[in-house]
Amino acid sequence: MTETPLFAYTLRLADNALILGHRVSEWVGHAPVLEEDLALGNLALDLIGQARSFYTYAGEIEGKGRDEDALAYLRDAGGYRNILLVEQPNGDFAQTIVRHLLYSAFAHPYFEALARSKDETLAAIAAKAVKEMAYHVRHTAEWTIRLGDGTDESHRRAQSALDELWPFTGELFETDQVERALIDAGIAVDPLNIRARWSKMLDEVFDEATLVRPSDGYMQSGGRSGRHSEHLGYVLTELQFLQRTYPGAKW
Amino acid sequence: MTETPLFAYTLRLADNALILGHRVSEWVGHAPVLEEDLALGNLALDLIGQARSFYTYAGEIEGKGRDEDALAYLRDAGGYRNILLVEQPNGDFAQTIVRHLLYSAFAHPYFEALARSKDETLAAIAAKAVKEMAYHVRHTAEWTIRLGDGTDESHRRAQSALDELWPFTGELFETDQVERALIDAGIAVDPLNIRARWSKMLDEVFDEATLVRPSDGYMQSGGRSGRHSEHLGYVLTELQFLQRTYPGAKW
Amino acid sequence: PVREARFQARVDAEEKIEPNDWMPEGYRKTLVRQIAQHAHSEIVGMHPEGNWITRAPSLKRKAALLAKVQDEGGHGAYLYAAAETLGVSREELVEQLLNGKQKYSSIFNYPTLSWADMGIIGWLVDGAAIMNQIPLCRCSYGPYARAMIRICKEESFHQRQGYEIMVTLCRDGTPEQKAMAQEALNRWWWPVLMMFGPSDKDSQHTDKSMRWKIKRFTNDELRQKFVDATVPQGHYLGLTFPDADLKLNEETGHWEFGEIDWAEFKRVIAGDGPCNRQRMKQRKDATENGVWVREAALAYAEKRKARRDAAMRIAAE
Amino acid sequence: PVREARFQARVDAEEKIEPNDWMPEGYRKTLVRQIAQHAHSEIVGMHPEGNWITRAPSLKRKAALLAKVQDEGGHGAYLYAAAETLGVSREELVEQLLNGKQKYSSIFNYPTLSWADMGIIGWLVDGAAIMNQIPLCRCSYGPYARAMIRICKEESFHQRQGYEIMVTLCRDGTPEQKAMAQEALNRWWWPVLMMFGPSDKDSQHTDKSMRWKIKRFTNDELRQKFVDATVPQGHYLGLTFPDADLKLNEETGHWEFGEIDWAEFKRVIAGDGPCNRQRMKQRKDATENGVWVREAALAYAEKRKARRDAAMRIAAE
Repeated sequence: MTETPLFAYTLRLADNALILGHRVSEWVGHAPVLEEDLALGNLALDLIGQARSFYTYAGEIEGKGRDEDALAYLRDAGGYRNILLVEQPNGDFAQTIVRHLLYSAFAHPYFEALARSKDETLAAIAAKAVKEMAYHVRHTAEWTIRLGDGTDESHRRAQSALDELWPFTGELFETDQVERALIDAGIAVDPLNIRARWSKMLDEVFDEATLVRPSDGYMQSGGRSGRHSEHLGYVLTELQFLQRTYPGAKW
Repeated sequence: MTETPLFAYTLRLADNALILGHRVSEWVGHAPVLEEDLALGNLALDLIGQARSFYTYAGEIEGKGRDEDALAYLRDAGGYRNILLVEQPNGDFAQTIVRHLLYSAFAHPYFEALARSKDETLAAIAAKAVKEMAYHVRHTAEWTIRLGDGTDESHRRAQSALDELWPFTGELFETDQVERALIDAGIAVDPLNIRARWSKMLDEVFDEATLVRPSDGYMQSGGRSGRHSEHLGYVLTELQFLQRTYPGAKW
Repeated sequence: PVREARFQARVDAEEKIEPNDWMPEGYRKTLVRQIAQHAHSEIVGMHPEGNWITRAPSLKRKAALLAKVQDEGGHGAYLYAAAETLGVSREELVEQLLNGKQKYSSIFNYPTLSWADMGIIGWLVDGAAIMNQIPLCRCSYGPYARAMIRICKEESFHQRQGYEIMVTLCRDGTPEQKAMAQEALNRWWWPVLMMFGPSDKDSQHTDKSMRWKIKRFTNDELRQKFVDATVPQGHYLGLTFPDADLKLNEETGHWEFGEIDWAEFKRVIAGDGPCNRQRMKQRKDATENGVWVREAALAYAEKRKARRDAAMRIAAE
Repeated sequence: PVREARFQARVDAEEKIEPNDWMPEGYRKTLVRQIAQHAHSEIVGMHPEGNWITRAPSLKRKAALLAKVQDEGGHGAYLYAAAETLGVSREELVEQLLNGKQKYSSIFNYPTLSWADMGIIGWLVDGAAIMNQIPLCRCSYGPYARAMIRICKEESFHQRQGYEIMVTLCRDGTPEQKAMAQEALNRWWWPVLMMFGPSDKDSQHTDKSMRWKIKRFTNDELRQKFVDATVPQGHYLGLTFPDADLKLNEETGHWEFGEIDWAEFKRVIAGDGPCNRQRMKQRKDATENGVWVREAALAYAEKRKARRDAAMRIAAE
C-alpha cells in the first residue's frame, strides 16, 4: 500500500461528498415541489464543492499530478472509499431526505471538529463545510418532521426509509488504522466523539416526527475498503461516461 | 463520407438488433411472470445474435479490422444508426410488448425478403433471422391481444403504449440514398414492399386485441443519421462501461 | 374608456403599472399568458440540461450545470410569483401547462444529445432568450419588469458560460470535440432562430403588445439582432452555420440568412417535436410523484397551526 | 408403520418414489422445503448475475450471461413444477419466499461488484451447487431426481463458462483484470464454502434426509470434495485463496482449510447479509409490477374460454 493515511483519509471525505452530491443532483428537475428542485440543487452543490476541495487536496498530498477530475473520474468502483449510506438509491423523497438527515447530522458536528484539525487545509475546508451542513441538517430535519407527522402515507414512507437506511449508519462511526493514526496526531476526527450529539439530534427529530428510531442491529459496512453495494457501479457508469469515452480530452 | 453503402446498411441492421436486444435484456429477472423472464430472454438472445452476425459482416466489409465488439462498444451515440423505435425505454410490460410487435412485424417479412438478397452473407444472416422473428411476432402478438382484450387496465396501458410508439413506426419505411442504391442492386430490401403486409398483420392483431390503430400523423425520425432520442446515451453508458473503462482489455 | 385612456397615458409615459392599479382585461390576459409561458419555459427548460447533470465531464462543469439548472427553477419561481400578482395561482398555471392549454418555449422540445449541447444551449438558446428578454426589463408591468431584470443578469452569466464551453470544445478541443460542437450547432441553429416566433407578417400578438409596452421590438427585429451578434461568435469558434444562404450584407451591415422552415415550427408547437411527449411526461411524473409529499406538507402545516391555535387559546385563558 | 416400512424398503432398494405413491408426511415436507428453497435460489439467483447483463464487456459474453440467467429462470420453473407434484402451487411457494417463510441460498445475498464476479459465480458458486446437486440426481423422489439431472447438465456448462472467464482474466488479462479476479475471489471464497451448510455437528436435517436418500453426503464431506477440486484450479489461475490455513495434507491428499465464520453464516441467513433486503425488494417489485399483467392474462383466458364455450353451444344446437 503506497497511499499515505492522509491521502486515504482525504479521499474518503471527498468520495462521501461526491457520491451523495451526485445522488441528490439526480433529483433536480424531478422534485415534488419547485422549491425542492432549488433546495436539493443547493445541497448537491454544497457537496460537490466540498468534494472538489477534498479531491484537490488529496491530489496535492499524493503528489502524482492527479487533480480533482482524475480522482473523481478515473477510479472504478473498487477504488471508491465512500460509505455505503451515501450510494444508496434515491428511492422516494422520504428516502432521499432521511438518507441526507442521517449523513448531515453526522457531518455537521464532524466538520465542526475537523475545523480544529492540525492539518490546516482540512481545517479550512471543514470550516466552510460546517455552515453548509448546518443548513443540510435543518432542511432535512424539517422535512423529516413534515413527512413523519404529515399524512399516514408520508409517515409510513418516512418510517420505512428510516428502517431501510439505519443499518448503514454504523459505518459513520467506524475507524480503522488509517484513521486511528491521524486521530492520534490531531489531524482526523474521532467519530465516536460525535456519536452522542448525532444520536441526540436524531432523537429530537424522530420524536417530533413521530418516527420510531430503529434498534441498532447488525450494521452494514465495506465502503471504506472499496466493498460497495451494487448501486455504486451504476452511478459511475454515468458519472464517468465522457471522461472514459474521450480519454485525455479537456472539457 | 468514407463508409460504403453496404457497410452503412449492414451497420443499421446490426444497431437495430443490438439496441432492441439490449432493451429487452433489461427485463430478465424482472418480468411479470417467470415464463416471461425466459421468453424475453429468448427474444433478447435472438436479437443479440443477429447483431453479432451483422456487426461481424460490417467489420469485414469495412476491412479496417473492427470486429463486432469494436463496432458495438466503441461508437458514441451519434455514431449509432438504429431507428428511434428500438431505443425507446421499456416502460411497462405493455410498452415493451407493443414496441416489439411493431418492430418484429416489420422485421419478419423484411428478413424474408432479405434472405433473397444478392449479397449472400446478408441473405444467410436474414434466413436464420426469419425463423426467429416469426416467433417474436407470434409471442408479442399473443401478448398484445391478451393485454388489449384483458382487463380495463391492461387495455388502457396497451392502447397508451400503441399511441406513444406509433409515431416511431414511420422510420421503419424510410429509405435514403444509401439504401436506394442497394435496393436497386438487389442487395437491400425496399421496405415499402413490406408495408402492406406489416399493416395487415397489425390490423389483425389490433382487431383481436380491441385496440384502435392510431392515425398516421407526423412520424419521428433521425436515428439513421445519428440523431437519436435522449434515451440512447444512457443505454450506451452501461453497454460500453467496461470497454471504455479498461481500454484494450480482452474479456 | 376614460380609465383606459388614463392607463394608456401612464404606459406611454413609461410609468410602471403595479398589481393594484386598474388595467384593461386584455392587458392582464396578455401578461398572464406571456408570463406563464415564460415561467413554464424555465421549468420545462430544466429537463434538456438536467439530462447531462449526472454525465457532466468534470466536477467544475457539473457544479456549473447544476447551478444553472437550479437558476432556471428559480426563474420559474419568480415568474410564477409575478403571474400571481395578476390573480392566478401557480397551481392553476401548472395545471394549464400539464393539460396543454398553456405553452412553453418550443426549443425545449429538442433533445440534448451530447455535451456540446450544454454549450450550445448556453450560447444560443440563452443568447436568444436574452435578446427577447432585455426589452422586457422595461416592460410596462412592474412585477414582470423587475423579475426580468434579475433573470437577465443570470441569463447573461449562463450565456457566457455556454460560450466558454464552446470555446473549450472548438478552440482547445480534440477533433472529436470539435466535431461534437459542429454537430450540435447543426441541430440547434434553426430551432434557435425559431425562438423569436413567427415572422412579423404572421405574428398575432405584436400590435397590442407594442402599444402596451409589453413588447418593444418585433420578432424579426430581434431575430436579426441575434443573428448579427451570433454569427461572428460562431466564426470565431471555427464553426460553420448550417445555412448556405448566410452572408453579410456589406451595405446594411446585417447578416442575411435563409428561409426558416415554418412548417417545422408549427409542427413542433402543435406537439410533434422530438421531445414534446417526453417533456410533458417528465413534468407530469414529477407532479404526480410529488402528490403525497405536498399532501404531507399541507397536513403537517394544518396540524401545526391547530396546535399553535390551541396553545394560544390556553395561554389566553 | 407398515406403509412406512414398505416405503423405506423401496427407498433402500433405490426405487424412485413417484407423486402418486404413498410417502411419509415428513418426507413430503422435507422435499417441499428443499425443492422450494432450491427453486427460490434459482429465481433470486437471477439478480446478482442479471446485474451485469447490461454491462457485459463483449457481445459474446453478454449473450452467454443472458442465456445463463435465463437458464436459472428455467431451473426455477422445473423445480417449481417438481414441487407442485407434491401438492403445493407455485403461487403458494412464491408467497412464502416473499413473506420470508421459505429461504433461498444465502450466497445470493452477496453483491456482484465487478465483471470478475461473473467468472467467480460460474466457477465457484455453480461449482459448489453442482457438488451439492450431483448426488440429488439419485434422490429417491423421482420428479426431483429427474429435474436435477437436467439442471446439473446445464450447471456444469455454466461452471466451465465461469472458469473460462477466470482464465481470460487471470492468464490472458491485464494486471488490472488479474487484480479484479483476485479481489472477487477474496470476497466470494468464504461465502461459497458456507453454501454447503452448517458443519455436520450442527446440521439439523441430515440424518433423516440421508435415510430417505434425499441427501447422500454430509455437508462437510461435500465441502471437502469441493475444496479439493477447486484449490488446484485457483492455483492454475495464479490466484491466492484468502485463507492462511489452507494447505495440502500430503497424507490424506485433502486440502485443509481454516475455520469458517459461522457467525457470518447465521447472520446472513437471518437477514443481515449485504443484499438480503435488496434481493427481496427485487422479487417483490417484479411480482407487484406484474400484477396487472397476470390479471390481464387471466381475464383474457376466461373471456376466451367463455367465447369458445358459447361457440360450442351454438354449434351443438
